[in-house]
Amino acid sequence: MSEKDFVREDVTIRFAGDSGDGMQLTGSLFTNTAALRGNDLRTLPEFPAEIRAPAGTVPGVSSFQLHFGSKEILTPGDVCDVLVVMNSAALKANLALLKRGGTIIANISGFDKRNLNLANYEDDENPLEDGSLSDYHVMEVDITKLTRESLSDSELSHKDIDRCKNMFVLGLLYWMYNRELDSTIGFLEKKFSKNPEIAEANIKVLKEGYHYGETTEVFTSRYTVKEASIPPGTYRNITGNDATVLGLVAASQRSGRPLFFGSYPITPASDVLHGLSKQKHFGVYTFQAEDEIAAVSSAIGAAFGGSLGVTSSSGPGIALKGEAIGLAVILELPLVVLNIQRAGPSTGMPTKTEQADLMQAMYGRNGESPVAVVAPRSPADCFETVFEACRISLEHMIPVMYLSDGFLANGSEPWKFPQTKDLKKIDVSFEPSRNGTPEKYLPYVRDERHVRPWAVPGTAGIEHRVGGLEKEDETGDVSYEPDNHQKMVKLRRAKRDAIADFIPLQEVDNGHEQGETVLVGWGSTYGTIRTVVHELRQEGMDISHIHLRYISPFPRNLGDLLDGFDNILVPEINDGQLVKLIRDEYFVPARGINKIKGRPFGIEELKQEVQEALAVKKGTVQSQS
Amino acid sequence: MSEKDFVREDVTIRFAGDSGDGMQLTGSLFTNTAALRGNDLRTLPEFPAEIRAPAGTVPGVSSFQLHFGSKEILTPGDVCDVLVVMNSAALKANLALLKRGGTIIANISGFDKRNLNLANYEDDENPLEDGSLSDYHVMEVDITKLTRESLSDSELSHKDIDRCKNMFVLGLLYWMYNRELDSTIGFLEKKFSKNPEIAEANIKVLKEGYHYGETTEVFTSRYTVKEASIPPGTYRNITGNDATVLGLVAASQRSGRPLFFGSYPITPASDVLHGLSKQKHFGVYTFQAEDEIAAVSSAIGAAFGGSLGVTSSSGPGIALKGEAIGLAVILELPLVVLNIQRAGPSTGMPTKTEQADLMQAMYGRNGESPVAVVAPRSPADCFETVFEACRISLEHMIPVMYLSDGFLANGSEPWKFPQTKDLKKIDVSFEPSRNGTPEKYLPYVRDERHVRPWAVPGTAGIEHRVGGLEKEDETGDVSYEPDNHQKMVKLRRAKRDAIADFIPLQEVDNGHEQGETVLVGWGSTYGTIRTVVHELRQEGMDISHIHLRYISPFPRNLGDLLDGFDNILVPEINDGQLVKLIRDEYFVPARGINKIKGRPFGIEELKQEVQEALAVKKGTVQSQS
Amino acid sequence: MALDIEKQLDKTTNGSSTIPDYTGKDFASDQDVRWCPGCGDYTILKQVQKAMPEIGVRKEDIVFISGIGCAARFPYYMDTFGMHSIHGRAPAIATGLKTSRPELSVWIITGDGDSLSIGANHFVQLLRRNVNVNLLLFNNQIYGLTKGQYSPTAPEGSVTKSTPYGSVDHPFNPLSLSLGADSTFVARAMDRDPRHLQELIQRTNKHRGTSMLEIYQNCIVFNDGAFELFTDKKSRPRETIYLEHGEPLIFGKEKDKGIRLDGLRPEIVSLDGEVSKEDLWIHDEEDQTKAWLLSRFFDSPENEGEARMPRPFGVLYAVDRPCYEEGVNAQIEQALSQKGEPDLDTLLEGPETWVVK
Amino acid sequence: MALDIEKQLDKTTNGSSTIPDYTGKDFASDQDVRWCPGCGDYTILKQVQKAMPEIGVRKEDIVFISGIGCAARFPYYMDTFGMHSIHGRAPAIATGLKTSRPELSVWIITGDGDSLSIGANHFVQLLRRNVNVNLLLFNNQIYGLTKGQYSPTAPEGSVTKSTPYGSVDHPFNPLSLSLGADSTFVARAMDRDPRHLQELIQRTNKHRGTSMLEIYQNCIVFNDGAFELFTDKKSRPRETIYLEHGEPLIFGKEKDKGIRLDGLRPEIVSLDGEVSKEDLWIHDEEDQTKAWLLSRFFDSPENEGEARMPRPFGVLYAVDRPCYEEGVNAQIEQALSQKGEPDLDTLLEGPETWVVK
Ligand SMILES: Cc1ncc(C[n+]2csc(CCOP(=O)(O)OP(=O)(O)O)c2C)c(N)n1
Ligand SMILES: Cc1ncc(C[n+]2csc(CCOP(=O)(O)OP(=O)(O)O)c2C)c(N)n1
Ligand code: SF4
Ligand code: SF4
Ligand SMILES: [Mg+2]
Ligand SMILES: [Mg+2]
Repeated sequence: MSEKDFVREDVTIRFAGDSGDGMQLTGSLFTNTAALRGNDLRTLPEFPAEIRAPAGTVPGVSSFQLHFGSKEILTPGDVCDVLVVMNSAALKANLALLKRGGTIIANISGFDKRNLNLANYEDDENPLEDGSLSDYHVMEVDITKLTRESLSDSELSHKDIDRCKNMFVLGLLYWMYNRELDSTIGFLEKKFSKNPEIAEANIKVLKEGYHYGETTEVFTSRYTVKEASIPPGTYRNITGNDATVLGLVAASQRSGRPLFFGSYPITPASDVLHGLSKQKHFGVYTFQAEDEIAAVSSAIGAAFGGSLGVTSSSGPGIALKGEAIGLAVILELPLVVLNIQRAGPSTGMPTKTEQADLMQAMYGRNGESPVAVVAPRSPADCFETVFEACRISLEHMIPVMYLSDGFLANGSEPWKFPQTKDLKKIDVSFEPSRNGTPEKYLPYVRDERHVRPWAVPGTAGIEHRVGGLEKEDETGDVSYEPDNHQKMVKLRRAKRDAIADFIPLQEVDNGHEQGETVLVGWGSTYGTIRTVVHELRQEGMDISHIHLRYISPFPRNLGDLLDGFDNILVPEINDGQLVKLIRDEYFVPARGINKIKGRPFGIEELKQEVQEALAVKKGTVQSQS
Repeated sequence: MSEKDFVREDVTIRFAGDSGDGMQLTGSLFTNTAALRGNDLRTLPEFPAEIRAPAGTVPGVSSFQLHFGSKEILTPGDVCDVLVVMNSAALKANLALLKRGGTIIANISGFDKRNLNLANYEDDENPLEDGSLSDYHVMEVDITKLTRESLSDSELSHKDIDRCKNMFVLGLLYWMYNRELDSTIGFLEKKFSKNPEIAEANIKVLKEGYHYGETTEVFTSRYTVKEASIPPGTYRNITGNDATVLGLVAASQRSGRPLFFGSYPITPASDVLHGLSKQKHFGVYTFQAEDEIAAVSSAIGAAFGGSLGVTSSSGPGIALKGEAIGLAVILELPLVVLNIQRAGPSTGMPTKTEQADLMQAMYGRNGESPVAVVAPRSPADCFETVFEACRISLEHMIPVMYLSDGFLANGSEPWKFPQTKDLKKIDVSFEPSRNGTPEKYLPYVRDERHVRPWAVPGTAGIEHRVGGLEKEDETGDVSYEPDNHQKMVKLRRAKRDAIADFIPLQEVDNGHEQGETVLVGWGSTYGTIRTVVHELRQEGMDISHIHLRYISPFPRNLGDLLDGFDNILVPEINDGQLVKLIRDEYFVPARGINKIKGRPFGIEELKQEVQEALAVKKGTVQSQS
Repeated sequence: MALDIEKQLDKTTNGSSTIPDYTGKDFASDQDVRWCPGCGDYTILKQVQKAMPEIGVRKEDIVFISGIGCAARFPYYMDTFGMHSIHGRAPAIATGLKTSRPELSVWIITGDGDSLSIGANHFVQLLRRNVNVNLLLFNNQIYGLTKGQYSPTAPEGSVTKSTPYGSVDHPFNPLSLSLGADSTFVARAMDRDPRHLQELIQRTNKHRGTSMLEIYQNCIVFNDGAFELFTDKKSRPRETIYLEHGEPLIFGKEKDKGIRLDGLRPEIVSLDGEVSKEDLWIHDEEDQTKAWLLSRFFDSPENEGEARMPRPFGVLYAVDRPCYEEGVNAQIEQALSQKGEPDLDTLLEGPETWVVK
Repeated sequence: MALDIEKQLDKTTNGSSTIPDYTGKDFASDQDVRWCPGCGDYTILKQVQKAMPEIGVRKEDIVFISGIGCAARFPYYMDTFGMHSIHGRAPAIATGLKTSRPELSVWIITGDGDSLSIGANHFVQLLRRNVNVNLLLFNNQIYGLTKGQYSPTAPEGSVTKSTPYGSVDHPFNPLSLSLGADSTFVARAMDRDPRHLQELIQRTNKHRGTSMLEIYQNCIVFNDGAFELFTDKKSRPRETIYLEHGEPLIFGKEKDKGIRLDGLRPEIVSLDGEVSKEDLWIHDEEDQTKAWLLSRFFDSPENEGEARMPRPFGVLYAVDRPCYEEGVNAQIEQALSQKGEPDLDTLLEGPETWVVK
């Protein structure tokens, strides 16, 4: 048969089906194959909202999106080229994400009456038949039937046989994208080593799927996505929350401080607790507290004892921690607070992403209580950023807020993971014991960075008391003395600001050090902004990209960098927060570009916003009101 | 005997003694007499820190400062002209607050060995004898002895006799300042009507004190402070916390909504709870909750039921309320949150004042959760401002943060109190019942101000569910739909911003509508800033004063006003908070003047800071960093 | 003044004051129910909806308040007033509502994490204050909504997402905790016995004061079978005992086992004629000591041996004590009658004034 | 890894591992004590300082953690490590410290508001987890530091700053609440009986697990005489009973009264020969039911009548149960022995990698 072969620079495939259809596995297997083939890629799973909805219904749909290519891939893709739907609910839930002219691979047995009803289609409405999909390239395959046929002479139960459906799809797609089956076969053999007939069945169906593409007329085109030019090295795939877990363990190892992790479950932060609770052999303490207040308090107690005290939550839980974080600020103990942000306000949309907790991180406490704030830019970057959070906290005896979000938490990318030896050493030392010295021990004497010593229980001769009341400079005794209070407030701030001397200068991610326009971003918008700037530059626009990891304090050179641009645009997934900090700190007419839809910017979306923003005369919109 | 009589424009007297010496009473009696005589005045009591310290010691000292005059009096005075000390601890604790050349009236029996030791003076160090007070005009009186003598033939116990000491001082001061004794005598007769001999004794000693001034050589000068030109009317004296209590009751009465007050005690907010718990006959519910979270939650529950829900606390307690306030934001229920600020961070200095919770009020919650923020400027102004807080909250279905502080809470001033009929009517109406109507009730349909109806239980036909999850526009059903979320975020903000159309335009408190320099203040700094601007203008400086009651949203015309000045200076008792909001909102190079000493600006202090700030070239300090 | 809201509500449209004769369906809202198929919450919802017509209160006077959790979605499915609030705070919200609106019928829906973890403080304070609300505690010994971490009622050694090596916390005994907090009504039911559940919902509603009804609820996805021992036909007769006020403690397939008190020590006896019903422990809902002993019938299912006590279901304890909101409103009435109609002007004027001319 | 901190601490300067022979004075810090003259806190401080040399722990290994309140100022006055933290959170802070540093002797100092109002959740969770710390609850039935509002232990009708008409809340019974929370050690003492207090501080320290010692403490300024009935020489013999393990329950001026159990009902009998000591209730610290009954000896002082039970002082309940921090550290050791020395590189590498050339 004649078939056309096309080359594509990048492709986005979205696997969608019922929670039971194994789409997450299918997606990750394709991901691994693509990775092994040397593609760059990004993935984003989308689970049904917190609780499991009835099979076949729209709320029950689970999807996995993979964007892979021969060029640099920085986002899971706004829209997909290929949409695999195992049932009609999956189509309904995902059609909007398929680009016009895109391909739909539909499992027709998922479009029978029962399934159509479950998906709330009108009686005798069937999208496969009523032409409503005319804008798309629809390929109907009776995957269920074909799977059963291929396993007709197997001993397996119907349930087990149907479980193999997803391998058929995978095989089919491997054919479409010219992939080898071996790594997947290897995986299946390993996974089902206990019961080989299951392995066999899956492998058989996988191959059937591949041959089906080859032999049937239905599929006439194949696509090749060449390997990307990725820096050589050993890679693994990793999600943001997993990278956070590894970063914390690494920081504990490199600092020699046991990790004490006090947390209370909350979406989308819980996986960090789950991940760390498996690392006990690294001496990791995980404490599932009764609430967020106890969680952060236990971490403070552990930090007082000399551990690396970490607590994690998401927006609403962080709101509850404010008072205790203030205690850590005045005690001047190390404390790392992870906020895996989600859409707010209040309970908001727990499974949706947002960047709207930055102001809370900066100011969500009573009184003047300065903390450091850092934010990761990609799933893999969570590792280095949380490591930095720990380093700053331990070396500067200050609480550090780490702002990840749901998009990073569950998204994944290839990671050229480091070797232990390449990791910075975090140097912490305890106040030594001092017996016999008559004079009073002074726990609040500072070094040139304004940092006080870490004086832990068990150390003879330095017994002392700390507390939430204002303390006298040096002695740490309670003091209501007016000038002392002002001095201490300034000192705590100076200590925070001095961190700027111990973090890298800000680099321009892409574009010139100065010019017409700069996009200043933070956190999970990195991939989108980078892509947009890249494309706009190719279109000849004078635009640069600055992406902040360190938000409090800002890098020393940020002000000068910003002064080098006429237009400063700040895209955020919130109603304008970083832009406020920048306008206030540097008195530059930065303007916000804001989407608050519980999901990342689309590339086209942001591109347009930037163009519109630049169309408006600057001066006219200097006021944010 | 010859005596000189001087006229003074204003005088500041500080009464200081042991907690047991009745200095608070003495001070308030002089206050009333001065008020009756038509002086303008301000007072500020200073109690020992939270718990009662041993008698005779410095921590046990209690003071009361009164500033009265024939001119406009706006502060209790930075330093005092006359310092009354009943014992040596009182002198030690207060000398710093006496102006050079000021008068000390010392009760010498409070300077015996025992008392000097209790006050931690070195052995045989006695300030009355070692010439260390040579810069002051010291008048030694053996008040204890004289009091006992004058009551030598009374039946009273020694304890009761010594209790009259303070009346001797009062009498003496009445002589010095040419005051009549009658109102005080009247008060004593009323207060001790139950046991006349006590009344008699106090009155006798009061007169003795007066005569002592007349007859002895020691006191040669008397002072007259003429009456001030105060708007005619009926006045009373009131503290900030009392005014807050009255304002809440008034708002409840004028809105017809029962007041439900959920609170957990904390310094310096507790008196509001105490005051309201006496107003049960106004249908006021006071609920002392188990913690601040329960306190605000109970108020939300009551508001859902149709009451005026109010909660109060101070900094650390407000930090705990953040999550629940966010719930009220998304539910769009009325809620008034009182923050009687104190010095932070953390527990900080509970008995000291500060303005450092403004950013927490604006941003201390997860997600985008806009609230309204108002702040009173003086003890009496607490009444009108908290009334406004209730009006805005009830009429706009939004949480309102009210930022008072310790300085206002305990300070007092004469108040030309309003008549009920002069008070605005707060108009609230509930969604009416609607039986039989088939179509779904829509609790989140809005009026032109973006305000949704108050639909309370007990109303037939409008049963509905609300919650902390994002809600669909109009229906209020749970929605994760991206565009809906953005719409709702914008709507909640628009509703907050629209309040600007229902508050007065900003007035310039003093000075021209435009010019060289403006001081922009908020809250308890009013008196000081007004005095400073007044004096600087007299010295010929082109300077104006804008004082904000409405901080979120700002009055519509604030931006234009600010544009009219070359220098915008923002004095605050914090490390710079309102200044951030202004720089961000209006993109004007506002600069902060900040003291963080747990006490108000001194007038001279602020004057200097202003002059120094103006000496610096503007541009050079545009960056806050 | 509480009532004054009532006055303002235009009740006329309700026509006569008689309660419409509702059916369970009238209490189903228009929202589709979103629990996992087979979740125990469904039966509980059904029974509560079924119970509503019986309690003789108008729809509009009923309010369901919940915190956060699977259980806490409950109010969305009831066609009454409702609030799906924040995690753990429902008791505090309900206290504010009930105190200011005592005429309403207020129900709290909460899970074992919501009420015994983050909300445990509000939970015990509510019980001690004895606010007249009904609290239904859906105990599934797991955090369902957040996908399966152990909860404060999970048995020691529970292997969950957050405890791969097994939990080491000793769990709460919710009924003992309630008694320790001076609760006036303590009862237990289970999703798998709807008839009995229905009965207890009625009892819960009738009790004046905070009624604490623990409901064993199966989380089919993250903790399936947690209560199988008590719900499974085979084991159930031996492992459960149903309490009836004034009746002897009898259980077993053939109702052949009884419980007798030897001093303070309960013991299982077989009713083979040797011992007669008269010798048995007679259930007395008003005896707090007995209620305490019953709450301690809590051996972990694993613990075998014939001495093992069956798990009690029904009302362990029910006594009358003044309710918080009654006391508060009484004080307001009292103040009114003592001080008479309040006059704002007098209040504003205060104790002492002077006139400036 | 917990111990690894120990290793890092340069203990050598301590010389030999023997404990220096301290006196009470060695535990007084340089801060002047700032309670009201006559406050019950002074005696408690004195007894705790006196107790320290007995417990056989080095100063530097002792940590006092408190919340906020008058009582909570306590750590400032102890020359050990200490933290005056935030209101109600001491138990959570102590849990973090003790879990990660099990070798330390950790003491929690808290008030009735701190632990039973804002901190009640952490309080009950601590008891259930049975973290091996000592908790001293200074109960003065008032909020002292904030100048006199009623607390959750204040009797109904308390007239205070926040309840001019008298409180309407039913108070907690702290010992019943503790038992309800599955506490393993429940005891009561009072400031006015220093000898007995000293004894109980020692017991508290010896118990493995969370030791809950309630101490009746007189707030002379805002709630003077709250416990007079139990401290006043005249009424004390009749109104108090001191518990001794294995001893019969006897009280009264002439030790002429005893308590007997009639089934579940305790009754007061006079030891006039009629009844002999053998018939009396023998105190058994390990009997939870008896402990519960004793915790219910809680009649309000007003309640007259000879049936009134005396208030028990001493150890009501003390049993052994695994401690939370032991379990946690055991799992860490176990994981280490199972998985062997952790290798960060293996962890970073993860399950699957590929090489790009
Ligand atoms: C302040 C806060 N913390 C944590 C969460 C996350 N969370 C939601 S429900 C829940 C526990 C649910 O368990 P349970 O109360 O037993 O209810 P179930 O889901 O089992 O019915 C948690 C931890 C939250 N929503 N808010
Ligand atoms: C978060 C917070 N809320 C409230 C307060 C105010 N506060 C301090 S101590 C206290 C209660 C003290 O009572 P208790 O715990 O019984 O201690 P006591 O003073 O009686 O010894 C309160 C309400 C605070 N400091 N922090
Ligand atoms: S997770 Fe468990 S409790 Fe939640 S809905 Fe599903 S089955 Fe029910
Ligand atoms: S207020 Fe009461 S508890 Fe506090 S120190 Fe004074 S007497 Fe002691
Ligand atoms: Mg649960
Ligand atoms: Mg107390």
